[in-house]
Amino acid sequence: MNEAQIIDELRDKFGERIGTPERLRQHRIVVTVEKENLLDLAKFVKDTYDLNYAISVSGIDYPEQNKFVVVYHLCKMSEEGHLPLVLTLKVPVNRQTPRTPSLISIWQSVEWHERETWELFGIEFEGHPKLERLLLHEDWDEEFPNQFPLRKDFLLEDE
Amino acid sequence: MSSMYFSVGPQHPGSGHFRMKITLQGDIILNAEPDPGFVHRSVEKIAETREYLQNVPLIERQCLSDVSSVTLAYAMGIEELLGIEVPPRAQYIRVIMCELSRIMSHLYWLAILGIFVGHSTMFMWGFGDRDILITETAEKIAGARVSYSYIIPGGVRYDLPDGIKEHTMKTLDYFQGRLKEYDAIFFSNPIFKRRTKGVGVLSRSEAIRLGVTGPTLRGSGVRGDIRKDAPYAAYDELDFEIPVYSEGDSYSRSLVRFREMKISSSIIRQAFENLPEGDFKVKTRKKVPEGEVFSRVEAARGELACYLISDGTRKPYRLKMSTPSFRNLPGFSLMKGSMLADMPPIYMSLDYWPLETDR
Amino acid sequence: MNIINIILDFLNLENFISNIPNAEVQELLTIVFVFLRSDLFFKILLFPGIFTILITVAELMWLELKLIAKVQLRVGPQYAGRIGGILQPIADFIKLLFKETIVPEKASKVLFLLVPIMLVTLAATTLTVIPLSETDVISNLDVGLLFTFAILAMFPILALLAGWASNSKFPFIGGIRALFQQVSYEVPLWFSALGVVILAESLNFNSIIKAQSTFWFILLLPLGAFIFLVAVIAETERLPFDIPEAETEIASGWMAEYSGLSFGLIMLSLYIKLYFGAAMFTALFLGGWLGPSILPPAFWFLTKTIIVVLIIMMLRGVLPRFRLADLLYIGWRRLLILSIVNIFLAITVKLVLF
Amino acid sequence: MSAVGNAFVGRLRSLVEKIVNVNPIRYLVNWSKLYSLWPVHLTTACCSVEFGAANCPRFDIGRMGVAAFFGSLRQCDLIIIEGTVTKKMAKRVKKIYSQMPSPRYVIAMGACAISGGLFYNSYNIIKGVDKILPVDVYVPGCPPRPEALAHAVLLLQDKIRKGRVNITKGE
Repeated sequence: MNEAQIIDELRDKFGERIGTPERLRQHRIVVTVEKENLLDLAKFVKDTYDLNYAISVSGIDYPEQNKFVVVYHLCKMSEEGHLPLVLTLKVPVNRQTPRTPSLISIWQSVEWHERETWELFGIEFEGHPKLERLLLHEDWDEEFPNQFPLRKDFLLEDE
Repeated sequence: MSSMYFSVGPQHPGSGHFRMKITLQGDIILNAEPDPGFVHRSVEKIAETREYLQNVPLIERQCLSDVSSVTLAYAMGIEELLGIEVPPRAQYIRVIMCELSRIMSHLYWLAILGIFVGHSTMFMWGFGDRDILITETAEKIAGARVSYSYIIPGGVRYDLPDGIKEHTMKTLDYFQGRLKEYDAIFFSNPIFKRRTKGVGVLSRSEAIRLGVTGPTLRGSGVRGDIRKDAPYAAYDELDFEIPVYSEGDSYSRSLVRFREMKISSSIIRQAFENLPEGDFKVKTRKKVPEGEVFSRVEAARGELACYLISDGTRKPYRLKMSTPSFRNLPGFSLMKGSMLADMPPIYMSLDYWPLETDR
Repeated sequence: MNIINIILDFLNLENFISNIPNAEVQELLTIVFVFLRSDLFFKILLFPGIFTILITVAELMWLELKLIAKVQLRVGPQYAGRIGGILQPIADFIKLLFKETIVPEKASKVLFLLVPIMLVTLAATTLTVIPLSETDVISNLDVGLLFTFAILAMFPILALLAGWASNSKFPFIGGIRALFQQVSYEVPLWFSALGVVILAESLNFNSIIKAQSTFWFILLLPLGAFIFLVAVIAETERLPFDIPEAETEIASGWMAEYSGLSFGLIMLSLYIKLYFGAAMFTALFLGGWLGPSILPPAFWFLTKTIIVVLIIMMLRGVLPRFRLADLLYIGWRRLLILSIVNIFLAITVKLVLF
Repeated sequence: MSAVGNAFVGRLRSLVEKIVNVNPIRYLVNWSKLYSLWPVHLTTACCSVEFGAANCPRFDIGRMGVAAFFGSLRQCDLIIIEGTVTKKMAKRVKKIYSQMPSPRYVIAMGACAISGGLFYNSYNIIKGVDKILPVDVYVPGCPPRPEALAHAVLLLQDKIRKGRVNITKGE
């Protein structure tokens, strides 16, 4: 199964519900999807292409466009190893009420990544069983109330 | 029976800069919850405030026992965005450095595993050989013992020095002999086998489900290795095998790393034999064009992915390192139901490196 | 004529005493001096008493550091005391002597401080019945072996007390582990020593040693000697059986809360116990002070003991630590059965040879 | 009991201090202290790699009486801050220091432990461990070579020999 096939199939199946799947370069496909359709798309790619292995979850902050983007990188892992293909799901999230469904019901391995993204970006993952402090220290809320370090408006000392 | 709660670490001989919250009932661990974050130094945030080249020493600090692979993932990302082709000589030198740092990291792991199961000689031998053999070779090539910032976008910083091939070959010959001795005193030791065999079993499907990576995955019978599956640098031109053990216990995970040291030294030999002539570096620009890139390498502890977003300036817009130790965090659930004495072997068989998790 | 007498003669304190006007005090001091000049005091203080024990133990610690360093391709202590760091253990001990002793707030304070003292006392008491030569023994008990086992049975209780008095989690686990380990290994220890008792027909160490003048018992009862050695290693909590102190699991175990002088005393008691275990092995299986008469018997005894100690120490360099479950399995399912077999072997040997 | 006990301990301590201040005994005590430095097993960041190397056969700081492994911090004298101290770790470092029996010494190893080093503008670190602990010897480098650590131990020993160490009483 090659990239063009996947792109066509995704476009056929979801049409307007997702942004146009885009082939960045070899083995890299990016799909933008609104959070309402995220779970459907995630189930579909997992069942159809057997992308059973979530590599990373990360957040990006775009203050000018007033949004966060949650990025999932997925690939397929079989007994004989990885598939070189990496599918990227991008989920734009409103910056004022950053909430998105958690994909933990589909990929168990996103648990810690989502927890980290919640902590460093303040993006709420609905349905995540344990959104607790992970990397930051216990007194963070007293030191920097309502601030999240990886957001662009959190400035370091020499900026 | 009531249960007992205690935390192992950050000051505990059986932990690094890291804490495990253990709930114990009798001698059985009911629950083991990792608590990372003791070395969260905000590498990803600082990286947004520094230029691309300045970030090389910064990001290599997140895994000081395995610096080459970390910087390689980052450099590959920038090269892909710039659209430049790295000269083949640089690719081979990168392979040499990556495998050296893989051996370095595995020896570090072996030493700590030794002391964790109470074998202080393995600790000393592991560290001593790491020092005399591997860090010295790395120092001869790159100029520093552990933090050499040698792999930079566009190639490597210097060419190989004269006579390094002979030195490395001699070192590797000696190292082969030492590996046999490790096998004799440690891996064949019946007590060590008794302590690790059947301890912390991670089945194949569970390993994929939890998303663990690297030797932890290969110890469970999955042949997942980026060097073979999505070759980078010069790995597609070299001949090597991937050790896989299907038992999924602490012993097979340990054996994977032990075999990998041997295979790494053969890769270094091949790389030196096939080393092409030519440039070791190409010129790069300071401004990186807009775009995003997701580069993956196989670090010593597993797949290391670098997600880089550039907005066309001199500084990265966002840099995310998806590190193998972070992805092995779910592996701590293996401790549930095992005995307190099994905690150190399971912990070490995951080869957990807190700095890499916290970044 | 011993060295204490020489010193006392030199000081000439008796003359001084005779000038004291009060007759009662004079009488009392005279009795004290008679005791000081007696053979028993010499034995307790110098040889084979406290002084010898301390020096032996200190040098055993040093030997261990150097030996393990050699195994690990290192140098080991080098600078303390010029000659190969020979004063390293003494430096350690003096430092511990002048270090702050922390008593945890929630600990049972009296018990906490009493345990190290009791440990050292008990460990030193065992040595009173071990003969360095036929005469160099503080107390030549007829039930010497029984006495030593009675004392040995106290150690796990003290370890548990130490763990309990600390009122802390790791020490408590360590205390429980020590109890498990030492109680389970006392049984094979006893049973393997029974073989010797059957052959020697005595519980007195001197008679046991004399019974070995033709054959050392290690030749007649190799199985028993092996079981005894393993049990001794387990009793002294040395690797591979240092489970009660396992650093990477429970951070020094039952002695985790001890600091300063009390920790120094615990260390001292552990090394005395190790020396005592080796001395017992020497007395029971290696012919004690027997040896060619070119050199004094005490020399042979100490040499054999130190060799046994070194063998036990050597294991620290080559073996990892057992699990508690494996340890108990080996103790009850293997060593116990073997030690019963050993008793039958001893009876057979007795019937055939004597 | 506790009042009497404390008074007794206090008197004992003052007596010990009197004895220790006699010259030859002070020399002996300082000598024993400087050759018996047991470090706490505390790794705060990446300099632990080089600390491990300093223990290994090639450099072997065990020659100077720095024992390699010690289980419990109650028995330790020396705390080597190996690299960055984050805010989460700083709390624990302070706690660990307060739990150690005096006299206790601190070596700050690496640029991060001295001033924050490479991570000087991070939001989550303490810029220099001397903000929370009294440091005796600083070892520059990122990470310092094992030789540098061995030299730091020698410097510390020199300080102890001359009695120039800032001894803090236990809380």
